[in-house]
Amino acid sequence: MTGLLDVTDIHKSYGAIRAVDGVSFNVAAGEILGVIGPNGSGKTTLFNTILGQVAPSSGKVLFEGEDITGLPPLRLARRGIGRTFQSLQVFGKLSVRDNLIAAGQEFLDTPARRLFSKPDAGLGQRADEMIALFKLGHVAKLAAGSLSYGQQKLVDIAMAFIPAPRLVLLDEPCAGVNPALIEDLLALLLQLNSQQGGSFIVIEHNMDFIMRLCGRVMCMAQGAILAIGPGEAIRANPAVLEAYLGD
Amino acid sequence: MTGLGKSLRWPVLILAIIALAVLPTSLKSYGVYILTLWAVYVIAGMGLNLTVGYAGQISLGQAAFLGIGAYTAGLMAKLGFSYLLIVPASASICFLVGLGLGFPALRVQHHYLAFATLGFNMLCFLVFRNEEWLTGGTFGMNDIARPVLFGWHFSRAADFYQLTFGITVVLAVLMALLLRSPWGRAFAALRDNPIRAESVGISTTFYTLMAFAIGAAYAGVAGALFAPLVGFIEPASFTVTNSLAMLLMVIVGGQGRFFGPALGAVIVVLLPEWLRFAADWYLAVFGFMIVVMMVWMPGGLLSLADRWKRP
Amino acid sequence: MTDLLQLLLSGVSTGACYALAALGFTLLWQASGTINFALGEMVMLPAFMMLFFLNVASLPLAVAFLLTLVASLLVLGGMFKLLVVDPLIRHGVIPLVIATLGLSIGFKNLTRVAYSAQVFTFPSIFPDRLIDIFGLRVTVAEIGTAVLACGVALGVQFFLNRTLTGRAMQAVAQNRDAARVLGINANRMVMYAFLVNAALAALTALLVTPVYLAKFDMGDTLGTKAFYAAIIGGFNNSRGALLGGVLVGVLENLVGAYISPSYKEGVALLLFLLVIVFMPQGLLGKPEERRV
Amino acid sequence: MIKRRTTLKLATSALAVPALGITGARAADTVKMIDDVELSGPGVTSGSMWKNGVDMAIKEINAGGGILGRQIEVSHQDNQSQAQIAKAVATKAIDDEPYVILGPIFSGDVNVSSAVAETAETPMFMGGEAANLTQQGKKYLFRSSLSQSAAMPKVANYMQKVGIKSVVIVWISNDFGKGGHDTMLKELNARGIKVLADIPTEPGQMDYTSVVVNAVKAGADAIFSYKNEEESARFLIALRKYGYDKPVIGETVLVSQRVIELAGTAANGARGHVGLTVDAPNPLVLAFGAKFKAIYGYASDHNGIKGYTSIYLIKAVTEKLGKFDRKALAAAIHGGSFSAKQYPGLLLDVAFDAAGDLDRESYLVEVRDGKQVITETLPPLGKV
Repeated sequence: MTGLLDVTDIHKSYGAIRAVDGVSFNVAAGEILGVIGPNGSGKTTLFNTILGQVAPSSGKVLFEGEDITGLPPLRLARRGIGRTFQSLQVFGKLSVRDNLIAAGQEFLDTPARRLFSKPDAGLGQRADEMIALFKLGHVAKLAAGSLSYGQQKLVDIAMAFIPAPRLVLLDEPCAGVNPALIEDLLALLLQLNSQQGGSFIVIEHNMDFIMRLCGRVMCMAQGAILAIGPGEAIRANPAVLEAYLGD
Repeated sequence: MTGLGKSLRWPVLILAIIALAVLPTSLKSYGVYILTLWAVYVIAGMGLNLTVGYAGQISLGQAAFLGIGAYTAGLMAKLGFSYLLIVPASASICFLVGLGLGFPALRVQHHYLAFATLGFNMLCFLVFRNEEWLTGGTFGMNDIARPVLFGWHFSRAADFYQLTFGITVVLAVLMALLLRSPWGRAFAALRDNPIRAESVGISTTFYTLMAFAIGAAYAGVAGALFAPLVGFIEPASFTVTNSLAMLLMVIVGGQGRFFGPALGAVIVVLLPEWLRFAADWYLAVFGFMIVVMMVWMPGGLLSLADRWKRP
Repeated sequence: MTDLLQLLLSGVSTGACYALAALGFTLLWQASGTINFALGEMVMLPAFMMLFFLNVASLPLAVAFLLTLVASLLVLGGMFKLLVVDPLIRHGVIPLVIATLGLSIGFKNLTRVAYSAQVFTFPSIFPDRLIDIFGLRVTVAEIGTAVLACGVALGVQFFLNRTLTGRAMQAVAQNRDAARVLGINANRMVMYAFLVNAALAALTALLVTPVYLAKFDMGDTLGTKAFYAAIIGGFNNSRGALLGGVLVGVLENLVGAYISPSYKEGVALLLFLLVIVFMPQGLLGKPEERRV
Repeated sequence: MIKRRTTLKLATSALAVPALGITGARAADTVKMIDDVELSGPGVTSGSMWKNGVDMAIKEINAGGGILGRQIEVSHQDNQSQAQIAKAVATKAIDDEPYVILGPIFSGDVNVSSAVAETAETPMFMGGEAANLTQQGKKYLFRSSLSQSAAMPKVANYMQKVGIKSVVIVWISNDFGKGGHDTMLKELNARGIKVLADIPTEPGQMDYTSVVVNAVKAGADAIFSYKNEEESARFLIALRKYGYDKPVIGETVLVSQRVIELAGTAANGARGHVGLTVDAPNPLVLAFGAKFKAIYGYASDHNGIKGYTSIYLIKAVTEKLGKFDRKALAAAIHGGSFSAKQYPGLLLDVAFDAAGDLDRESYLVEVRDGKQVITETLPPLGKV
């Protein structure tokens, strides 16, 4: 089956440790796939191999039918794959608005044309829309590094969506975020998914969040896929329960 | 920033530029000379500030570019080229060499990059000194004439100062435009978080090379002015010590702040002159003042403004 | 053949001096990430302290050395860490680099004003004797310096790897937070590194100055060469400093004798640049993890 | 906003301060001299000696009533051994309208400063030794010592006389060494003495083994060594270690008291030509040397004597003229000769040619048992 993203038999070992051990799955256009699993089950390593941070030991990753295995992050970004980070990753000294413009400007024009284009690279309006969407208006002119953890997290997520990527990988979007904000975040992501039509892969420990956001959920344990399917089925799966309880 | 402050910004800046442009008519030749030297260092410092302050790459090789620019200008002046060609040539050669120096920066980061650029500067010094056929070797190049542009001779100290200051202002405006452009934002992104930059499509390779090359080109222009200003160039003016002095300029002024190099150059060029009253002790005082200044305000002098704003 | 051996031998001895100065540099880097541009001045200063005790106070060399050692531990160890490094280290590498640069200018000119810009002789701890081994001529001082330098480098290595304090220091260098969890007083370990560095500086001064002569700017060349040595050998390895120093010393001699005296330094520089670009961890160092 | 205003305020006060310093009033009963000299950077060793010599002479002269009844007021300005700063210092000096400018010593610094002095028609008494400095037709530039172009022929003559047919030149890669090397090469070629190896060394070089190996391998009759003090000493030590037994010949520095002190027994046997030495067999010079050592705690080298005699030369000529007149001063020195008998502070008789080069007697010296021994006194070249 050919989807938006086809991952086939990915292996990644560090010495004797098999961090990812034969993972295959696919993501359809517009789908939101959740990834769960205990700590050390290989979720983040899987992300890193897909995102070009580390090269897989073997296996193949196809995006829109083209082989993107091991491509560096820059090339993946240019092909329309965005991401957020587990730890805080914003441009600390730039304002929130500039963070958002920076996240989108490289997808327009050639470098030479960008040099002579308007300071906001024509992205001002788009950035302002995102700022409104993420309710960041009151901090838009402040340096991103000076914001609270949760606010920076929102900036990070908004940045990933600025260029309207066709696939976004979100690494624990809820971690460290104020519970009051999580509801907002959920609504936001669903809205973005229906508006922009991109596909998401979301790593998250917050079960409730994952179940409400994702159509399908994949559970990993010890580098392999334990189960994949609709959320309710995964929640009821005895192997998944055991993996979590046994952890 | 208050509304009043904002509305005053442009008039104050323009008044200051006019004052700096006409002031030398009331100064004696020493004042004019020191002021011209200051302007030359401001140009080189602006370039270094782009590389270090805005793009976050450490460079300890700016004096080598100043030297390359100065030798290019000296040689071309001897061969009778017009100054209209000399400045772009110095800038372009430095731009290209800067691109070359940017390549190690792609492989190594931070302190290693500092060392690589330091090594580059030392190699340049050896070349300046040893390749006598080209550079005049230890004895350098003497009698470098002041420029003639459109039949106008810039040989008088005040005229040459105004030419230099004019070029400084033009380059400052260009720098401001660059920093306001999407490129400026990309440089800052590269400095703040190169990994995140890559993930949003900002090519660290491209912008790192550009940060080095443009920074070097500024030093090239500074060199092309340095040569006719002093009228003489020798390898001793382009050692690592001078590179360190230029870095000092940028850091003490305030890295990543637009007016940092202008203030930093005041410290490096003029502070030792003011300290001359301390006679023998003046350089020792200068050295320890730098230490105290850094410990007190690691963000540079201009970071004081932030402290006042947010007490 | 004799010439070649002669060149190698004296290169090793000179390199050992570079290595001694480089050792302190790598130590500070490992312990706290400090890049010290006042490296050469930290050897020059103890040399002039000793000269002061010897000539002005007319003390014997051993006493002069001990007093210098104490002064050195206080000023170059404790005060340097507390007054300069501690306030600056959290602001990143550059402000500290600039501050040590200021220190270098300050120390150098202080010495110049206090002690004049002239060159001074310095007593050697080794007898002034020449040994002739099958046509190979070496002085006792050369052999002594090389042996002592190797001994000190290996001693530092032993201290870091085999003693409890040493290992604690390394743990702090590798991961300060983890070390803290293990109950190691990180700050104290870093202080130890600064004290060892200061002691090394005094020892280096004692060994190098008789050969190199005491002058306020003696740190310029010494500092630069030690710097090459530290990078080439490996920033985070004490044996690396030794290898780097010896390589620089020997290379300079070989290039000077057989290739080009005017680019003698150029070749060490080239090696330095190649190492930085292609194996930045140095010849013996461990690669540093890039933080993501 | 504060940011910008602070910058501007600082920048404008930056201009005001040096400008004010320039227009200070001066008392009419003093005569102003400004010393543009290397007090930091690589030239400081020579520069501080020069400064001491200048200070010593001025103190003596002021104590004795000054020049034509006016006290000398000197201001020493460090040029950091960098041409761009030397030019700043010279420019500042000219704004101050001094009677004369003293220094600099390094040729690059002299080059830029003398151009400034020339335009302002202010006499400049420099310590530079490079041959080319006085060959640019400057009217206000004077030497305070024999130039390399006056000293090297004497050394080359000596080599020829003792039958040296081939030589190795070892020189230091700074402007001092390079100048000596270039001049010497010319003189050796003119006399048919072959140069078998030509070896530059680095300032601050630690290990001279490679130099010694190549110098010995060349198999020449002698080594000509032209380096600064500590480098000369290290080289002599390395030569002795290697067991080199042919003559080592130098000029001024190699056989100076300082090098003998630094090199210890390794200096024995070194020979050379000395233009100015505190050990010259001349009561005036010896008295100077003793006094210098008593004041500063170490022996003067030729730079100390250069600074000292420059001041006395200025005094001598000014008093002869009977007025303070820069142009007349410069004109009177050109082609003039001045005897130490008449003006004791000159230490030695001295004569100037039209270019501002001076000529005076000099010595051949050999180091024996750690002492400079003068083997021959050479008369002035007598071209003046």
